[in-house]
Amino acid sequence: MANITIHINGVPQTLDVEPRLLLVHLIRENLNLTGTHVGCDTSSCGACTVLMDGRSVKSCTVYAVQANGKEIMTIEGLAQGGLHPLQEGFKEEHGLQCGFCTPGMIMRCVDLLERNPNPTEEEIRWGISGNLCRCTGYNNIVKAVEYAAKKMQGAEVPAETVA
Amino acid sequence: MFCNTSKEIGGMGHGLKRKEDARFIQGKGHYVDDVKLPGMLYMDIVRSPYAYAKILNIDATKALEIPGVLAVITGRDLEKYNLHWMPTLMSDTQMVLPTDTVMYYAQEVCAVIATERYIAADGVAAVEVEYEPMKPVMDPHKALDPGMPVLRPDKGKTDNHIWHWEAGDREATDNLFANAEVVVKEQVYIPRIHVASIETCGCVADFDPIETHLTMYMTTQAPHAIRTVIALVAGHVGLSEEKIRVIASDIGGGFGGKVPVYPGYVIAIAASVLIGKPVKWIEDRMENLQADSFARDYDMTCELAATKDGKIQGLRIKTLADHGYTDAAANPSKYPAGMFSICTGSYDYGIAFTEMDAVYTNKPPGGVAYRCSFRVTEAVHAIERMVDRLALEIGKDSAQLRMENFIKKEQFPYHSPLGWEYDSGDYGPALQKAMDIVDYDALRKEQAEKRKNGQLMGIGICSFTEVVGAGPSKDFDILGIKMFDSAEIRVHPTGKAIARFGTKSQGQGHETTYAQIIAQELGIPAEHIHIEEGDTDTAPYGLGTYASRSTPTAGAAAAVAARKLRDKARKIAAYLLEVSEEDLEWEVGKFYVKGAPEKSKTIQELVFAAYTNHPQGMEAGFEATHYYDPPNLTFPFGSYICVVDIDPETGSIKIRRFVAIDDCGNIINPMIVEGQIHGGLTQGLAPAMFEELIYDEDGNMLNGSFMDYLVPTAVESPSWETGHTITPCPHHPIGAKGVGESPTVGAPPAIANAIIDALSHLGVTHIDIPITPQKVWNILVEKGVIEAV
Amino acid sequence: MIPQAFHYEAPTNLEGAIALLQKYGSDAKIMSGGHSLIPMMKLRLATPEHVIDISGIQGLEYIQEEGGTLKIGALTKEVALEESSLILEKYPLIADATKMIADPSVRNLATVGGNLAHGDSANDHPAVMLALRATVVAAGPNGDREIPIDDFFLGFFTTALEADEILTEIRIPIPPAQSGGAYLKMERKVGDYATAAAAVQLSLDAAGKCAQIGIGLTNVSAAPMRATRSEDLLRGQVLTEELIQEAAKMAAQDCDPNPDLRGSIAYKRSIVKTYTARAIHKALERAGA
Amino acid sequence: MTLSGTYTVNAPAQTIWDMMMDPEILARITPAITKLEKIDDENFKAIAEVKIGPVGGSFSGNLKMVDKVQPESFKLIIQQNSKIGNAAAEVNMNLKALSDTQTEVSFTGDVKLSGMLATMGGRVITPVANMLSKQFFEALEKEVNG
Repeated sequence: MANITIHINGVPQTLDVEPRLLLVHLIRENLNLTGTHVGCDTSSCGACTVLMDGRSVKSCTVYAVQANGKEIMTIEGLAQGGLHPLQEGFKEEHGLQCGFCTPGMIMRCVDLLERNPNPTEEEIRWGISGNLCRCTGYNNIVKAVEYAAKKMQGAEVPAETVA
Repeated sequence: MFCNTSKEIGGMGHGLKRKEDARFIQGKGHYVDDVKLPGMLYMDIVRSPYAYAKILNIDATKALEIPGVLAVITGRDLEKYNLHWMPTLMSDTQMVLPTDTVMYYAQEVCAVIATERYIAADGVAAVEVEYEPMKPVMDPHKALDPGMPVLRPDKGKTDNHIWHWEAGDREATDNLFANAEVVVKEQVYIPRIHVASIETCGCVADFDPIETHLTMYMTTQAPHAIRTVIALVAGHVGLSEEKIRVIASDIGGGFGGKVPVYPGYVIAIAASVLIGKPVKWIEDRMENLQADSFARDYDMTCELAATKDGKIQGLRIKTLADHGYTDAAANPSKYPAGMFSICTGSYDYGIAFTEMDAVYTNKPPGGVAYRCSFRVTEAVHAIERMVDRLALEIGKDSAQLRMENFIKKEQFPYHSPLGWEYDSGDYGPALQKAMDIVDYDALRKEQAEKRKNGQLMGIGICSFTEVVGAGPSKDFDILGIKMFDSAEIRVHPTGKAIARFGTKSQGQGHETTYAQIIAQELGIPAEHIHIEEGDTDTAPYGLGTYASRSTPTAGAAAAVAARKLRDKARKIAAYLLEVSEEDLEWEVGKFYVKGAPEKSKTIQELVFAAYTNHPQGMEAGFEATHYYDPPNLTFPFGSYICVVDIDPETGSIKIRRFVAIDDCGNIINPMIVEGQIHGGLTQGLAPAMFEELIYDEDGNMLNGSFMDYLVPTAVESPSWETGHTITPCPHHPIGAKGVGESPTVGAPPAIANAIIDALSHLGVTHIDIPITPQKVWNILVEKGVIEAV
Repeated sequence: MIPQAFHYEAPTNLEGAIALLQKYGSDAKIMSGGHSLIPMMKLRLATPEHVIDISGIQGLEYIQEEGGTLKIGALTKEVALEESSLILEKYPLIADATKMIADPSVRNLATVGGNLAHGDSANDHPAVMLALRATVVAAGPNGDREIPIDDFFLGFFTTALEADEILTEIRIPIPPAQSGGAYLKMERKVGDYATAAAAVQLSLDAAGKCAQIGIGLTNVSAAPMRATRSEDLLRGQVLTEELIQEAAKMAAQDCDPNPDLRGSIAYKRSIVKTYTARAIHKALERAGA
Repeated sequence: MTLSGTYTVNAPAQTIWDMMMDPEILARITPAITKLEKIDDENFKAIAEVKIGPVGGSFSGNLKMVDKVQPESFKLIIQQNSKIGNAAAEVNMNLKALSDTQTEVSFTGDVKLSGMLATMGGRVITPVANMLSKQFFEALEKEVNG
């Protein structure tokens, strides 16, 4: 057993864990934050993406002990007094269907926009290339990220209504 | 687009934002692996490293020595309760756990039950199984050869033939082909693929030994059917249907893969019954790809007969279907080949014949749809490839050939030579619209120019006709259960409603679209209509969500149930307004007196009255249920155009543009319809260029993880361009047809046709999907375009 | 997929890590980002008794030019290379390759040292470092030693690192003026190992001749390989189209790919030929030719 | 998967034959094999350890030596099982005397893998096999030169 301290969504947690415990299982099972999902086990799909010290990582391929002393943010910690612009963008632009890849996809995009606040469509597509979505065909995920990028730069984004 | 309600009501035609999204974007979706019950145990499965082997011995000693491992369950254990075999949806039989022989790579061999997930995995690693490998039957073409092992002697079989099926007029077709001016022929193989929803399969079986009651939390597209199957499998050990509750909460994608009953579910139930505690089983991705139901795997010999100037006259297709070691397809009972006979397509000709033989091999069972209505993808691929092949043969433009042969608008309802009655269609405008958007003529000119200097570009068209919405009860059943679907609406006194359905959304947005249908019919704002699915204790019986059937069946049930309520509201309005029912007019949300619109009652007032002031003799309350039995299937259609550029040195394929024009009848929510099309297109791209389950001759699956089973990312997916035409369904209460699978059906032939078109001047007439750069490169070498080093 | 249990240690300095390696020998595995090791452990293809996590060792994350050398600390994350303006401006070959490694989230944790020390010819940095004529620094019980990159990759998954050594730094000669590099990778989809890839780094002299050239190839040999015959053909020459094609063909002949799900031998050789030629062209363009 | 290899060893065929018939020496020169335990003239119990970089596996199973034509050829039938999959191989070993002091040792074989080895091993199997062949001949030469 290893004793680790992790700041999870801003709250420090000290736990004894087996060294082989994967970060995703620590998050889902020890901490009951089930918004982070497991989709592939081979770091191919990105459903398990969380932020570690602000950077997106695939928590199925990180041991919990590697997160010792680090800040972890999961989808549950993203909304701060209202939805994050990315959460809003995914809803407004229909960037999700079954919702299973969505938390990982959103967390990946938080990192993407942090580093590149105004990405082109191509940059968004490459930026989310480690996250698989089986439902949306990605078109609307691209739009959702564009929506959030605009919003985060202070622009008013008119909600598109189709009628 | 039809839209006559206000934005506040949000009926048909509004691009309402989805009600379900709030929880998904905040990580509050509730998927099966999120279920955590007190005392819950974990199950993990030992799987076979061989495709065909005798099990000589299972030694669980070392596994049972691991602290926390509670039990190892084998086929012999289940045999004691007669739970080692179960029926498939196609009335075949499938092992739950083997007692003596494993029939495919990664088949379940035994299950380890432990207190923790990690300990269960250690237990699996510690179980020692001794096998005697046998030479497996892997090639379906050789499955019927003399001397091949007979895989299912338990079924009284003397060879590996499962069934023969045919449709159409063999003699007339043979005569036509014997005398036709032009006959084109291709061998078209649609490989084995996997739905690979991002959420794998799994369950929590929670058996309460005191109440002898089972609660089954699971990720299933058909909760009621599953409950019935469990009762059929385990009724004899006390699990009768009233003691089973299936709860399907949020589902992380289904696409057909979550229709079947997998052995893991039954083992988990058995484990929970034996131990008396809840048991969780969640597959990992490798198990999911290696052992869950496959899709496709049809090898089709396709022929088209025509006149020299391009009038299509007849179609003949002979298919070999590889079903693995058991036929566990999820087809309606009377349709072993699903709706494959839609293969005559969008074209007007009177003669066709198709026949199919299904065989057993040592591969995983299945034959699920992969986002397609029961084998329509295979059918559309066959006809759409052959139309292009004919165009090439006679030197006619493939768009023009299609235009000339389309069934005309005035011919609907159209009786197809293989027995379908197409409800409505207008094919020309859809293709024309797609051609206008891509500027088809300019592309053809560009192509001609580029060919002069060795550049490779291609334009591919697919004008498909789908058949969805199974289905009418006289023809459609699964295990004898008719394929109706249901809706139950309860409007509360304050005018807010809950509605429950026998279907189960896996991302299609039912919580929004069903609310919109009811809003449309009753005038209650969609935001005040709560939709619930997936709990068999509360929802009315239905066959579930697959084959684009939710809107055609349950969507119709919602409209009809709402109309029953509107009839009741009319009676109440007549009573309150003291006029006869005939004197009342309905306008979305209220009844008013003809000629005196100021005398009116809103739906909210009428609902309130149903609980507080209803006419004497009328039943109180405001509830209705409807089980909808569709009079016919629905026939969505569309035309897709794909433009590709190919690197003549490497064979790399770039999709430059892809335009999809869909017609799914009246549209409930245009935003959701467009989203369904985007997703379906990427799932059409996937088998066209990337996905295939690959086995070696010994039966090992060679690409059983996402590292090698190539699900497209945002980079491989082009930016899809969509559009629509609207030809309402004449028999559906709201004129809708179902849309989720059209793009999966239409995209592969459009892409394949584009790539083949790019190479057609070299003499290429067909390439099987997935069309990879390596395949294209092989052709370029073979045709002398490039030289191998 | 759950790894087998193991003991975990996270030394905070190099000496501590080396001491642990000495103590556990071949029962131990070094882990930095973990993106090569953890997937294998989850599949239980790798079952080390001890995992020594060196990611907490300070001072091994840097990208800096010093003297005539670009020094990259072994624990430098791929993302740091991707975002380094120095790399973007002066080392396009590294920039090209880095953004083709796995995917952005993996690059946030994966390290350049790990990518090399794994000794996998399918990884992207080995070919890059071969082309750049790099040297790696290994720290062991007796201090540091420099290993020329040509001597580093010994075979499949096998490097010149001793069981008690840790790769600490990569040293790359700063390219002279009129240098350029490029990495071209064929992959089945984003994030995949290369079907084949070519790394080219070259410098031109005042007369416009190719003064120096390095060509590395990815995933077409058991150990990462240099196309030395092709380099020799081009060095000292004006790079005509004919010569480039000949050199590319040589690279294709000299590599030794395996047939697998990524393609046949002939196909992989052909990709090597095409991409080597194209990478030379791109490198030339970047060298200002 | 097929394997093959040819190598010329500076020793008479009979010497090499005798070495290969000695389970202890055979275990020493056959890469990965750590132990060969004779059951009878044809059958052996075999234990193998394969370790390549981070990847490793412990195997156990049988080795059968048949069709012996002294000192020219024999056939090995190997079945090895492990937690990550099983391997079955049939290898034909040929000793061709080039002179009194030189022998060409060659083998051809067919290996069948199953389980995880087959699924995940595609990329690594051929290089591993080549490496093992190389090690075999190196070890053989070392043994000969003693």
